[in-house]
Amino acid sequence: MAEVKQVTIWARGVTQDMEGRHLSLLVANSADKDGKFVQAWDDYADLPDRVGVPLRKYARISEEEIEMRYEYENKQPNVVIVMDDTIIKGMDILHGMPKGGVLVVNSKRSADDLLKFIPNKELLSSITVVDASGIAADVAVDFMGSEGGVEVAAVGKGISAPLAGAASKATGLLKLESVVAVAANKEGVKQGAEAAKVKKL
Amino acid sequence: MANPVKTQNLEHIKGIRKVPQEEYYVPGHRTCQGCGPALVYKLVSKATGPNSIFLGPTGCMYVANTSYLCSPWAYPWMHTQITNGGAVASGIEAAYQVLIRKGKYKGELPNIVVMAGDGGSIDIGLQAMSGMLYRGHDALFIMYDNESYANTGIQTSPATPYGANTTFTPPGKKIPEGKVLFPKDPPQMVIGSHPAVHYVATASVAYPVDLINKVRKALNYKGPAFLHLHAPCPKGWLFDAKKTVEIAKLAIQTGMWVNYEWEKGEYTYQHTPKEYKPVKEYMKLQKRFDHLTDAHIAKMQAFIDAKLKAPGKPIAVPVQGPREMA
Amino acid sequence: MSDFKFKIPKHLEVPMGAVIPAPVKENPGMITGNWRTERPVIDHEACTLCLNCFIFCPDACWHLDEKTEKMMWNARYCKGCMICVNECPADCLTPQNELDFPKGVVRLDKPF
Amino acid sequence: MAKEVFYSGCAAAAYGAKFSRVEVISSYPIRPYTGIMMELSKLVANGDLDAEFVHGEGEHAQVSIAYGASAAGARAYTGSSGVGVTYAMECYSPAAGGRLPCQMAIADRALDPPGDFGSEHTDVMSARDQGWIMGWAETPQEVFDNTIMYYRIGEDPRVMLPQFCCQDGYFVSHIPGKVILPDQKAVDEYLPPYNNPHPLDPTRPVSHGPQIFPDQGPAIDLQRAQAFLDTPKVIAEAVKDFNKQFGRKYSPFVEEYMTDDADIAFFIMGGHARTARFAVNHLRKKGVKAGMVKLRFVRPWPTEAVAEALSKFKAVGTIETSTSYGGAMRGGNLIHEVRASLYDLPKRPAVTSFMAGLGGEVVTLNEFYEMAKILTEAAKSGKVKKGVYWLGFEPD
Repeated sequence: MAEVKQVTIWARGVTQDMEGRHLSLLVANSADKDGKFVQAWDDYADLPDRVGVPLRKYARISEEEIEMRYEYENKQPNVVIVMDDTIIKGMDILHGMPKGGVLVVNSKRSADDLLKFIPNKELLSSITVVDASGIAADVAVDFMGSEGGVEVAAVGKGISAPLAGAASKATGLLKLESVVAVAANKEGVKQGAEAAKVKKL
Repeated sequence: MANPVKTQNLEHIKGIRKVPQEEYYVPGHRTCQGCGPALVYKLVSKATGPNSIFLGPTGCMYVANTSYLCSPWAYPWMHTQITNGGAVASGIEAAYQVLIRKGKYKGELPNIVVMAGDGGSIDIGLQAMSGMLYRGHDALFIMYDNESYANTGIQTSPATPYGANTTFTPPGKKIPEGKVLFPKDPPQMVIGSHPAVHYVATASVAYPVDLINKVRKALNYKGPAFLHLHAPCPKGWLFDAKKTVEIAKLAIQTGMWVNYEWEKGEYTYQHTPKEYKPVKEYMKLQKRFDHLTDAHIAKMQAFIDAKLKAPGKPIAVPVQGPREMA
Repeated sequence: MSDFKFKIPKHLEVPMGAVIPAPVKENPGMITGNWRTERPVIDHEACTLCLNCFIFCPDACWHLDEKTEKMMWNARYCKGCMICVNECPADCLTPQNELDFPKGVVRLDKPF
Repeated sequence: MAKEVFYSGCAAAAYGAKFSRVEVISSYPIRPYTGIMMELSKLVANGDLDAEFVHGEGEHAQVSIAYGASAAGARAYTGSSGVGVTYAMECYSPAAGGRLPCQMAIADRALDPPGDFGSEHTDVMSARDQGWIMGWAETPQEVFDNTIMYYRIGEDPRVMLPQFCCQDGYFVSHIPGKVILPDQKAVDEYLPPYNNPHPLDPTRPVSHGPQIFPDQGPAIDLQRAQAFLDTPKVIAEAVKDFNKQFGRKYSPFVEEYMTDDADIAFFIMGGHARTARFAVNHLRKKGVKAGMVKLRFVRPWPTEAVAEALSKFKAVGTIETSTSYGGAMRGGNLIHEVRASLYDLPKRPAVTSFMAGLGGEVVTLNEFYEMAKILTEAAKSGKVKKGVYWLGFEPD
């Protein structure tokens, strides 16, 4: 079985639910464009989401068909993307991460500032910080794509776009042009990639 | 010789300082930031005190409060199906009547409270609610109204206002206003045909002392009572979590919600503004109404104007049903 | 048939009939302090003890301490909805970003 | 003092409940079980039974009231028939999962459409997988006795499960038979008061039924499965004690009639077992070595007892009285479980099934003779031609 890259996204309930789902879709859709096998989905146990609750969204990328498709959770995330920086304080966001993982955080703060809140940072090979909220505002909340529904809003309009750009730069898993191709806010993706500061650890 | 069934007498309070500091709906539940129904639960629990049994039909206040295998209720609580809150409460009340009569339970009759959402009250739970109220059980049926099936991701219920965007009434080209129907009037349904009920009231999280006193008054009646409690829902109505109480107040100031009591046939009204603000002021703070045109809002205003002529009483409202409009 | 024997791992055990004990003061099974992006910071000098924060908090995270005559805030469970800030007539509550405080949240593995 | 009366199955059930000192009763009318509640309402109205009689607004409410009362610590009783039984379907699982041992009397009835008030087991057989104890009675006496026995079994701390106490509509429910009413004191000795270990009681608060983690689902299912594994032992004790206390001769799970040297056997439950006995008598006179095995519990299904009882025959015919449309044998339900019970045995009888007694149709002696003919053939050849015979509808 080929290695499956696990991407876990942390977001806030309701206010970031759709953008979180969009980010997982951008990761999966762009990798799909690159000819990878992919999947993107909501954490079923985190739903129904409540305003403010920490939520997980997932994506998987593989060179071969994904055999573990029906497992609820990414138990060993290689990449963790945090859409709201305060989540790093309350959650063990790196839980299960194999050594050498990548962390991407949406924050105005510095990487060093954020690392203070991450006691198991030795698992990381890098931390990338981008002020995604400064690049693209959150878009309106819309529930129509939740609970297995088809997304009505265009995918990647809000903060998911710059974060996907930053993730492309931080991980090398996704080609930037592929992310740009699948995102609604193409400028946002590019700006995110540009603005992202990658710090090797 | 049968033992008499002793009931509790709960004190009327004068102000916020007299509200018990003790919490019986304790911190630690997975309800939204700024959750109106959670605030209702807290206030009702303060009103009842610990000598109570609460029934929780399926809904937000079941799922969010017990996820997973934990509980925020310091008094006995039981899950019921969304369908049968009133019926399970009836069984519990009947059990206490006979257990006390037979001397098997020594205490006073506990306050038996059903905390049902709008779906568990006036939609799928209507039959059980009506049955409990009709049969005269000494129990309180509370409908905490957050105006949708919120737990499953905001679907329309008979309490959802006209024009609301829910995931089952999305606005579209053919149906621009989203929800087409106007809501049921829950207290009127109860008042209209339940001879055993002597007390029905509405209350809002905007006026907590009033809410607490109404819960206590309802429980002091030996027999069934019904409360309709307004509980703004930041997720379903799409407003900033900090505005829950503000929105609740605005509902009263615009006439979208009216606080009143119906006691043995007499109506009294509380918190009536000198002059009602236009409903638009209330609606514009909630993204669920974002898609509405001025014509839609005028229709809502006409509905509210008609209702405000005699809140809680049957009145012809100038609203056409979907078949009439077609 | 009689050799039907099972072993339920400890972490999957559910009490008979799914009946669990009621909590006393708090529900430690659902700590919600990690929901906050901001916390309300109180200026005790400006506080008039009107009790609005106490009565309007859906999560029962404000209490009057009788001894000190001060409002006490529950950091473990406050979700940061900011109703208290919105409803404070004395303007003695200010929201402040959670990361400005190095301590004060229980770290959890799971969001629920 | 014990006394002998002539009671219908309905009255027998009501008096069984009275002698069990039920505390909360929930009613709703539907034929043919209605008579049970009519009797109980009289007893309550006259003060002969100190119970709360709650008129539910439907069967769904009836079961909800019953399990609510059970959660509060009272012995609860309800009942229904036909579409009433299926209307309450949602409530069966919460009652069983909450381990609330209320009892529901069933006088069974065919389901709609169209309106058919005749007896058929399909109504409550549809609920057999909801976690309730379930079994049929053959006579009003057995109805009365089962009512008391079921409370004893269901309320046992090793069990704590609700019970469907079933009888055939009309045949058993409406035709009076001899019933010995025991001394109340003897019943009180046999059936201790109901004790819910975790009632809804403000002096010792608990929460009933919070949500669980998804992966705890199988664990809680398993817990219920385990309860059903422990139940047969409790049933055996309860039946033995009952026989001793009241001088009856019940077998706990399967009752055998003329089976010692039988080649063929009818496998049956409920009222038609009575006719089956006469059929066996007549067949014996004609030289046919026939016997009968009557099933007393469908849940828990007595796998070993069924296997032991049936393995000695050459051919067995299950009399179905319920439907399983599109099921493995294209007919009823019993044959599935019978065949499964026999599968692991080195020597198995040939087993077929007979669709008989559906929709209130009488199972006549002639039909039993017809079945015997088919079974005799199977006994000779060692195998059955078909898995199901729709009696009266078979081509010549």
